[in-house]
Amino acid sequence: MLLLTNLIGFSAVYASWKVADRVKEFFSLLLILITGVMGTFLTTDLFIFFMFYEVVVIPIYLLVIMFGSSKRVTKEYAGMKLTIYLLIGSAFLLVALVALFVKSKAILGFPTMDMFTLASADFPIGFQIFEFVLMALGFGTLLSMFPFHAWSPDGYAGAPTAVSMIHAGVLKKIGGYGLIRIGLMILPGGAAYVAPIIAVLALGNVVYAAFICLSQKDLKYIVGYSSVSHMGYVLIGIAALNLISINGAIIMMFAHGVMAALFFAMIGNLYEKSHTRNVDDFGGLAHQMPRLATGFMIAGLASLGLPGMVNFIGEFTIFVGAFGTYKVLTILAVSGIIFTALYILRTLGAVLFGPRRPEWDHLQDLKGVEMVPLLVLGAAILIGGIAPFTLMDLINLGVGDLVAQLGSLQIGGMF
Amino acid sequence: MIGFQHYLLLATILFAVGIYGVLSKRNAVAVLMSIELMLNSVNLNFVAINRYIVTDQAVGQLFALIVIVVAAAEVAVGLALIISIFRQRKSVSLNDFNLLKW
Amino acid sequence: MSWTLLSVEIALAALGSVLLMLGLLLPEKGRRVMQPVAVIALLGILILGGGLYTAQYSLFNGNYQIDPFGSFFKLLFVAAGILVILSAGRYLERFEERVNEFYSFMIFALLGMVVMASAGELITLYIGLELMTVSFYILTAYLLQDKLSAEAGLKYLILGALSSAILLFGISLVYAVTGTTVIADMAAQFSMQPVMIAGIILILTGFAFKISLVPFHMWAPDIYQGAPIPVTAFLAVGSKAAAFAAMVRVFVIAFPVSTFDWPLLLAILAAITIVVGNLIALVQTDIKRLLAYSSIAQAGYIIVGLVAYNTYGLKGVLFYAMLYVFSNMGAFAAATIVEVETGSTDIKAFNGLARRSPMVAAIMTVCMLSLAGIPPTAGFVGKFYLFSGAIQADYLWLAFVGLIMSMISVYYYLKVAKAMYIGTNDDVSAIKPGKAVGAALWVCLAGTLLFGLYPGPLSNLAQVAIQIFL
Amino acid sequence: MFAWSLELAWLIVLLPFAAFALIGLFLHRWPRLSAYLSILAIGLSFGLSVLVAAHVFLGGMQETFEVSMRWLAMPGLNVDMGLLIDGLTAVMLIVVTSVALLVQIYSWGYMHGDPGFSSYYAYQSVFAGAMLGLVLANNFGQLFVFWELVGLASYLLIGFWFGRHSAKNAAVKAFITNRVGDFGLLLGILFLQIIFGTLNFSGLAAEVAGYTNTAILIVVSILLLAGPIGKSAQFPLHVWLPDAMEGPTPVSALIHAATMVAAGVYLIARAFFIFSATPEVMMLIAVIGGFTALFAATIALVQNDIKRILAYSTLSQLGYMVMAMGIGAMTAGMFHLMTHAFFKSLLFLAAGSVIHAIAGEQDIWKMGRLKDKMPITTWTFVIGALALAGIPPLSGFWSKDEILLGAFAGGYTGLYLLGTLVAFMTAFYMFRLIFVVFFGSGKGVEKAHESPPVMTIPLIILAVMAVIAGFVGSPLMDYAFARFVTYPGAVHYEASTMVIAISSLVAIAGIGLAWAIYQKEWINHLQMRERFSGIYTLLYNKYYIDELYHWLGQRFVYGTAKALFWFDIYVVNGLVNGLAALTGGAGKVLRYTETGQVQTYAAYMLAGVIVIVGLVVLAGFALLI
Repeated sequence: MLLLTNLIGFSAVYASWKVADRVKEFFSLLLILITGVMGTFLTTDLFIFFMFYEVVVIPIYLLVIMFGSSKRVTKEYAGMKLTIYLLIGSAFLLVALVALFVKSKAILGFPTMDMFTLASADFPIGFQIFEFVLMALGFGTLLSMFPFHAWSPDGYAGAPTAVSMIHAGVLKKIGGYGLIRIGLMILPGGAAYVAPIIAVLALGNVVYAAFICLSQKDLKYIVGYSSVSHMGYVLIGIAALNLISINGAIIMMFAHGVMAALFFAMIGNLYEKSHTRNVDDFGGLAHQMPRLATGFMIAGLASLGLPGMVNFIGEFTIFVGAFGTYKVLTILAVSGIIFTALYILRTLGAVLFGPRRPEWDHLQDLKGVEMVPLLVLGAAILIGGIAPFTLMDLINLGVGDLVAQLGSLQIGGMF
Repeated sequence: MIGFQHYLLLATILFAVGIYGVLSKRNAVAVLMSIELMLNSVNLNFVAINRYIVTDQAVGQLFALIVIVVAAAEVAVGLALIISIFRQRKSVSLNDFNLLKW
Repeated sequence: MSWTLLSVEIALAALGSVLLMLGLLLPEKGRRVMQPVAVIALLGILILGGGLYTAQYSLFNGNYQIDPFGSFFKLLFVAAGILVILSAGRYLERFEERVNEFYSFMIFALLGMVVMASAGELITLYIGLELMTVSFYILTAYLLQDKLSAEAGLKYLILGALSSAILLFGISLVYAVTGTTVIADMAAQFSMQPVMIAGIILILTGFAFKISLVPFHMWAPDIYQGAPIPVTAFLAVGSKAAAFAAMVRVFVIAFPVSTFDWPLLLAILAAITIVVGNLIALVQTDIKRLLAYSSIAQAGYIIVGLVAYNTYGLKGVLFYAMLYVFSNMGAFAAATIVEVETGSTDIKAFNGLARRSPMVAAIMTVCMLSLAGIPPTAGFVGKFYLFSGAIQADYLWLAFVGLIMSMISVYYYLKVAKAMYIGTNDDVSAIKPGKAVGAALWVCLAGTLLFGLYPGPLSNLAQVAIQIFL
Repeated sequence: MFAWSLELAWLIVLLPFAAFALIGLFLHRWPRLSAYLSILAIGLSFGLSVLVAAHVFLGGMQETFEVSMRWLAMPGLNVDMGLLIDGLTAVMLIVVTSVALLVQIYSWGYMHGDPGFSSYYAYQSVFAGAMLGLVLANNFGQLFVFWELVGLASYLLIGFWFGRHSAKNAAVKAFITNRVGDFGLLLGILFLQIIFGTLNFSGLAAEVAGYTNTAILIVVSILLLAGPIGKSAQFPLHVWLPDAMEGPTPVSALIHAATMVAAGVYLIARAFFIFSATPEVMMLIAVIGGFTALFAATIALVQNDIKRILAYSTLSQLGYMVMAMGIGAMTAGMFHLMTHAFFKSLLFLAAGSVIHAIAGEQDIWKMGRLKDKMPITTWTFVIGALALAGIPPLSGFWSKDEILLGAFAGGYTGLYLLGTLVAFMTAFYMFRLIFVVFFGSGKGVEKAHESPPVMTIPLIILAVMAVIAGFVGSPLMDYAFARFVTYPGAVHYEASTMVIAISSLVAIAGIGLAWAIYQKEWINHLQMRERFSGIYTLLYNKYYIDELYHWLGQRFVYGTAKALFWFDIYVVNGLVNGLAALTGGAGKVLRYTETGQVQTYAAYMLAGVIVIVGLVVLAGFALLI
């Protein structure tokens, strides 16, 4: 996850090379953002985890309202919606964490917020369920779990490129990370009870959002809803509660992070030059901007889960894992690959291909520092996809701890 | 025989009358006077309690004195304020003082 | 008995008198020295109070308690006083020749608070309260030429006096049942009678008025809006904290929970307060009024700590009251600067502040976020303590209400931030706050962030202070 | 014999990919260099394939050769990347590499001067690599990976002239249609993984043999079958293939005639152990194949676009192969796959030569009498057509005959008759094409010219292959093909003179009819068209299947999309905004409690006191009771 943050943070900075107005504020807020995200992934203390997580919300708000763009909704609205939505989600989370903290005193004899200590505690099942529901709400909101996803498309559409990149790329993943690290590790029993519900909602994500993508015209909305859709896979992976699927969810988070960041970087670049994001305004851009087209293609193909891209590894692993747990749900979720392909290819086709349109002849292709996001993120997508074993080694290091916890799942679970 | 209960009742009635005054009088000075009435009902209470319940010390009477002093200070400030406002607006009706709202 | 134990109170009284006389003696121009004099003297008193922090004595047969709990609040009040005086800055120029009295009234109000925090007996408490309140009546109406200020003063006076009367009536009823007004002795004499309960409820009402719990909050917005900003700040921070100090002491020590479940009552009031305060704040357009409603909501949060009635909760009350000083003072100081500069307290006056003075805007934002309880500011840690306490005391629903409303409150805090960062203003000249105000702002920022990132020391102080209740 | 070549077999896959990477990263500014590199890579792959095949066939290798390395490993799930070499693989290797090599050489001429020359070769390399990876795969995971990559290459190449709307749309259509099939394939693979815990072919073969739950197997086979139906363009997922002709013609030759579309057939052959376990599914396969063969042939009868005719012919022949699989004649199907690869790519390349010569025109009625101007193209095309029509002793004759024999001798009389009918139609429409384009009475096209040697030489080579490739499986060479490409329990039928005679006659009859109508014009085809205008329109419009899909897509997919978007905006978002509005509204209402009247405030306070007292009293009563 840290690797992901660094990759995307690095690229995001380059993607915003052209911010001219109020540069100082922009980059200081951006750095706060990145720091917050890093802190979240680094800590093993829930208190600090939560703290860092919330630290990132406000800079995002300011970045959105200061540097964002207004399309279907105003940036003020988008920013406020995103902020308040996430904060209310986090309120549930905070209640959950505090309750955990208080309860740990009763169970362990001393209050603690250390994840590993808490993981060793054996909480009563009723409490676990209650806790996990709260966490699912909190993290689910962050992960844009259906139907708590409303902030996501508007937010991404309103946000400036770098923020969209970091938010979709990394911040959202805190939700998944939290569910896995905190939810599954500390509350395995609760997870087992709540997981089927999450799986159903996740299906909502996958199919529902994919359909909506089909009717979108704004590039950022398409990617916004598509990221909602992809998070459905992650959620199913988590909800399937087995090692394969969780591994898959982690890969998927990484994959989606890189992919979404690349997508947003490309869209941002295009928007900066053309001042529109409406799909219908474009056409045949591959003539004028072959490099940008390459970036779009890589991101798009990754998004639809083409083998050779890291996303495929994630999706495949999730499907294999989840299939053992939820047959029907997984079958329906797999159908998502058709709709994803449909909207991604339509979008790519509409924007990049088709006859050359002279009104875009003035657009300059990517060059210089603009290439950095493409190269870095594109390389990450391809390396992860072609040689997944490199990524797996990294993840297995982290997931190892989970194995023991998941072993106990079978007892309290519904399957 | 008039006992503690009667004093308490009287004080409560006085207090209620004071409340009525506060709520119904439109004249700021009258409202101040009503509040004085409420404070005096408390004084009555203190003195009565000192007389009937806690007889070993004169604390209650002392309290009454303190309250009288504080009330005097309050009224002094209050009247000063009312005078100054009257100079400004030529009115002491509380109905007119609603610039600050919502 | 050593008089040194009372040195803070004595020093404050002396300072108030000295400032009053100094104002008379000094020529008009020389009065400028009064601000530094007051600040330096208060700093001295702060150190004095710090030195006495761990002292624990019962004076005058328990009528007056010198203990860490009181000392904690004394430090809080004095710090708030210093910040108010620093941040008042150029605003005071409007008071013209009466500025000297302003300082001494501030100091006397401060003295009243200090007495309230240490009062071991209800009538002493009442005296402190009245000293504070009467000073505030005057301070509120200090801009006599200003219709709003005068009106606010009068309203405050009427409602304040009414609430004192109610409080006193309550005290008299409790006195009737227990036969004493010494807080420490009352629990022993406690008996569950209708009169007693009526007395408790009336006392509760009296305090609830001061800390502006719904539905006893109605005065706050009007008075906050009408009063001069420094006074509003002091009112919001000091008078409220003093009422909390007194309330915690009275309720925790005098009224055993086992016989009367006043925490539940308070929990309901707190929930209503949090909801109503935040909701109305959402639609406010005047910064002072907005902060007034915000402070109503904040009072609700602090009461959660008292509801919880356990280590976390009480610690939370103290912690929150302290951080509230810094965060709220930061916001008010910024508002003062803006009002001095633009003559308006409308949120629109903040438009473009981020360009005119990035520092002020940033500090204002941080302080606002602290009020909203967003990490890494102190507000988050404070809320964490408060709601940990509530959850531990099984008031889970209260924690939900509180936290969700606090997240909703972000909306109006960010509304101000939005005005500052993307609002446009015709006047784009840079704003340079004076040195004193700047210092106050930086102190507020430092306090807000320091207690947020490193809450340990303050938390320890609060822990020591609540030992007397455990 | 060439055992060492097996050890190097991984290079067969890797070389084209390396060429792609090099071109993509560094060489895209140097088109010639790119082309050289790409051709070199596929040439080397071809050489290695030949060695491998030589080892397998001539060296008499009986066992399969298998190596693998871990690609994706986690507890409970392992996906390997490996090589599996047996007769089946060897045949496919030869077919793929040789056709790919020839097509790439041919493309040098055909694509000359195109601005995307480098990218074209890069895509070609990707395709070759992916296809070879697919063929060499030793497990379903790897197969799926390359399966999808092949789809990608197809997408890129169909949409190569992305400036054209039609090309863009055809590419998307191809990909999406394939995705629908892949959806089933992926589910089938998931089932296999879950049930058997392995994806390895040999491992699965052992497991399936001992597996008794037929219902599950049927489900799995049907799901797996969806993949081939999509990739090999069987009904009802055939719609993409004719549209795919929007790509450059060499692409059509390589991908949409010879190799990629055969991947589906290959998959059935490879997973034959699963399909053959369930007779019901085998029947389904046979019916789908047979239906597609007939269905496509009827459409091909009336098309006017030279490439579309070939495309429908390809559909029809793929249907043949699939049918062969279904009736258990797996060997015959693979045999036909091989011969078809040669003659169909020959036909496409020759058609490409025609198109190239007359500046991109594809309507056969605008051509005519090209034989004088383009002799090589003409005669190679004729050879290809004869092979396709099944005229002895060309390759198509042998392989088609094997299939018909299988159907006849296996007792599938209906399918046999159907196959024969299709053979007749095939001969007819192919020679309709030939007579109109090459002979015919038309005025001819003035500026037509013979293509450069770089294009004609591959044609000639392929023509030779089209003639001789059939002998390896013929009785004349003692069914050499069947000895290597087979499956356990295969039944071999002795050649039947009757089948041979009937199919030959039918083919000749078809040719004759075409000659009569289009060369001699004894029967006026325009009048025929008038008379049967109903059928003609139906056929010409491909049974309106595309329109149906389009309509369904618009109605259901986009309709649902719009409806859900509406739902999202007005319900999901509406709830959010509604809650926000409610909150704000509550604030607005509540603020008016602050009337500014001080006595109202006092009244609120006292009311508060009374309510609290009331609550406590009530609570007290509750306690008392």
